[in-house]
Amino acid sequence: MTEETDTKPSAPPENDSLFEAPPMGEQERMVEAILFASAEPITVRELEARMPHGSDPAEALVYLRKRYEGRGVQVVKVGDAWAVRTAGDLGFLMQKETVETRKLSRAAIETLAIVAYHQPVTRAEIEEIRGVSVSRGTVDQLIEMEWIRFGRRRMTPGRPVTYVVTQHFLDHFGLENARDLPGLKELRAAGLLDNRPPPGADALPDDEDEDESPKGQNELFED
Amino acid sequence: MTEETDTKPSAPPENDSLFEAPPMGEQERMVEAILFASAEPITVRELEARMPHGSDPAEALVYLRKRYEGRGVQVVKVGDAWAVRTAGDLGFLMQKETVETRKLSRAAIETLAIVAYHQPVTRAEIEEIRGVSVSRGTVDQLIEMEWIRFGRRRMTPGRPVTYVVTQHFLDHFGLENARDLPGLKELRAAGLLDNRPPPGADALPDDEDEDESPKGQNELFED
Amino acid sequence: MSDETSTDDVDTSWETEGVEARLAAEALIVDVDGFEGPLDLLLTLSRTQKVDLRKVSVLQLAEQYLGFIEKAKELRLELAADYLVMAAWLAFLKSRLLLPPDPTEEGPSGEELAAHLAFQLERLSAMREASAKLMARDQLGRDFFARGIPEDVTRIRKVTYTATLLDLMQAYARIKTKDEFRPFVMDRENVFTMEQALDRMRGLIGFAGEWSDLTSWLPEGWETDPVKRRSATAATFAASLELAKAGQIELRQGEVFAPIQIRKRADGDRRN
Repeated sequence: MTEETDTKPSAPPENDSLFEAPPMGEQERMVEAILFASAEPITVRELEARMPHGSDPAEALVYLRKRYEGRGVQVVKVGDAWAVRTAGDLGFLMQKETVETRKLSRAAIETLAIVAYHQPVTRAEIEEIRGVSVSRGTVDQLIEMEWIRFGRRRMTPGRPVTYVVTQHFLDHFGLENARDLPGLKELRAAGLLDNRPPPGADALPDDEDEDESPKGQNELFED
Repeated sequence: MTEETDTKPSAPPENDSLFEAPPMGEQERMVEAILFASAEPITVRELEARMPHGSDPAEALVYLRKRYEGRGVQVVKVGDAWAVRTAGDLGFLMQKETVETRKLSRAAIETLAIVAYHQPVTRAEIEEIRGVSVSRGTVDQLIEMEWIRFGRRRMTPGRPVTYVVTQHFLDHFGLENARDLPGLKELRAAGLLDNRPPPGADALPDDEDEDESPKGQNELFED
Repeated sequence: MSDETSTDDVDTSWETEGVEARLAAEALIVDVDGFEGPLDLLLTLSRTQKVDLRKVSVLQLAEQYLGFIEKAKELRLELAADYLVMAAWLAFLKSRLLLPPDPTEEGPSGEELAAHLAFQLERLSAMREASAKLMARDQLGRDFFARGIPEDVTRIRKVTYTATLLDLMQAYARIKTKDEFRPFVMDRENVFTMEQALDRMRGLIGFAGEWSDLTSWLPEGWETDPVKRRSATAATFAASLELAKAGQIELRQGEVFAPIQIRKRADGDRRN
């Protein structure tokens, strides 16, 4: 017990107090400081070991917990240990939201275009039209954006699912109906089909989905 | 004020509450949560940015600081930022598992003190005060510990860089600002912080120094 | 001012200080590296005067310093240039302080120089005390602590993707253009690759013991169509070069533009 004098050199002169636990208010302060500074939740036993002899951290915790009721931080039990945590309703303060706008990838926009022009359309058909396989992520992304959704299953062998565009898609692109999309003739008239890509343009490695497309062409130049 | 409706589309029906900041008690909780959550001091500006529009964290801080008076943890001012720290008298409870401050050389400690008391101060001035050249490593170590940083260049020939202490320094030594350095007033009154050039030296650059000096001090509290 | 104090007197004064001071004095003499420069040494020496630094006798101090340097030289200690420069300067200062001022001489008086030195010593001493006070303060992570489990702000990055109707139409146009473009891709039907030629020749080479014309190795159905024939010939020729390089066949050509002939290598062991 004498070691207490070491840790508390400024102890009051009365001998008795040397062996008495600090007042409960003081113990509460101690628990508060330890819980705050500890890198991990702390058990009552650990509190006991660190506080002056005779302390009752369990009781101090009751008071401390009460003191933090309704405050911005809470004294919470984690397993059989204790920790200080942000009050649940203030969690939003711990987040900072940044919104970033990005252009859709070429694979996604092409897939979307095919769904829009050919709906309802199966994945196999999309692949056939694009000439490359469609990655799961591309379709998922469009579904997540609520631009395409599942349509009816096709009544062909395997009953494949089809994709159609959503009302959200129509709203976004200012269309009343997917049929309003300009046809090929109009696209050509608008100059959108005039530019025939030069031979080999497909081989541009800018699209991850594309690498299968120019297989035949690549083979020409292999070895 | 009408533009507020744009940013808060999901507001409650009463128009008034749209434009009102949360009650002060609530703001106090928010400041409490944010300060508790961070190991680093947080500026009022940063609090403002994270709290709902119209909040007054500076006022909330006054209440919060009072609330924690005498508690096991304290709301302390660090430069122009705020932090929660355990009360100094409870240090004995804490496990010293935290990395002990690296043993600093006498040269480093003296250099640190000179920067703190004389800031903004040039390397030449530090050398003049210590009467010995300052090794690159000493300054590097202090910069690496984030206790000193570069201040403004001195507007004297050669435009030497100056050093000032950081917020991190204030935080480490529990100082509200550099004016609270122990014995600063006495040293100033005794003229020991004056930049007194050796007799016979050109008096001109000294005048410019005096112009600069208060500016440098302000700089500390600006950012 | 005890102007007459000589270096010897300094020594005797040390002796009268008692064992502790004598030990310190010996340390002074032996351990020059223990000082952080001449100013530090001067500050230490000034303590033997046991007076307020403001009242320190600079002349006495100069003599103490010069005495120290002399001692160090006798002991053949290496002294850094700084210490010698200071010694020279103090010798100059001493002469200024002792001699009556020469009105024709420019520059600051001995008193001014001495006052500045005293100021420097006082300032250094003050900084030493300040740094001690600073380090004696409660320190973060030693006496007081930050939150042990900081809950840092999580940055939620929300990415919205966007596209315009024009993007959509251009994408569709691109795909459709690719459709029109397909005949070019179909060209691969008229292409016989070297890989194909190699496969074909590897299968047949075992039977080619005799010299045979390269043209006889063209795949069936590729000989007539000139486009196909050209491609197949090029591929077969390239493949035969590969096989020759691999040591599996031999090649020969009688003269320029004569038919190229190939046969399996005689030793045949290299077949795979």
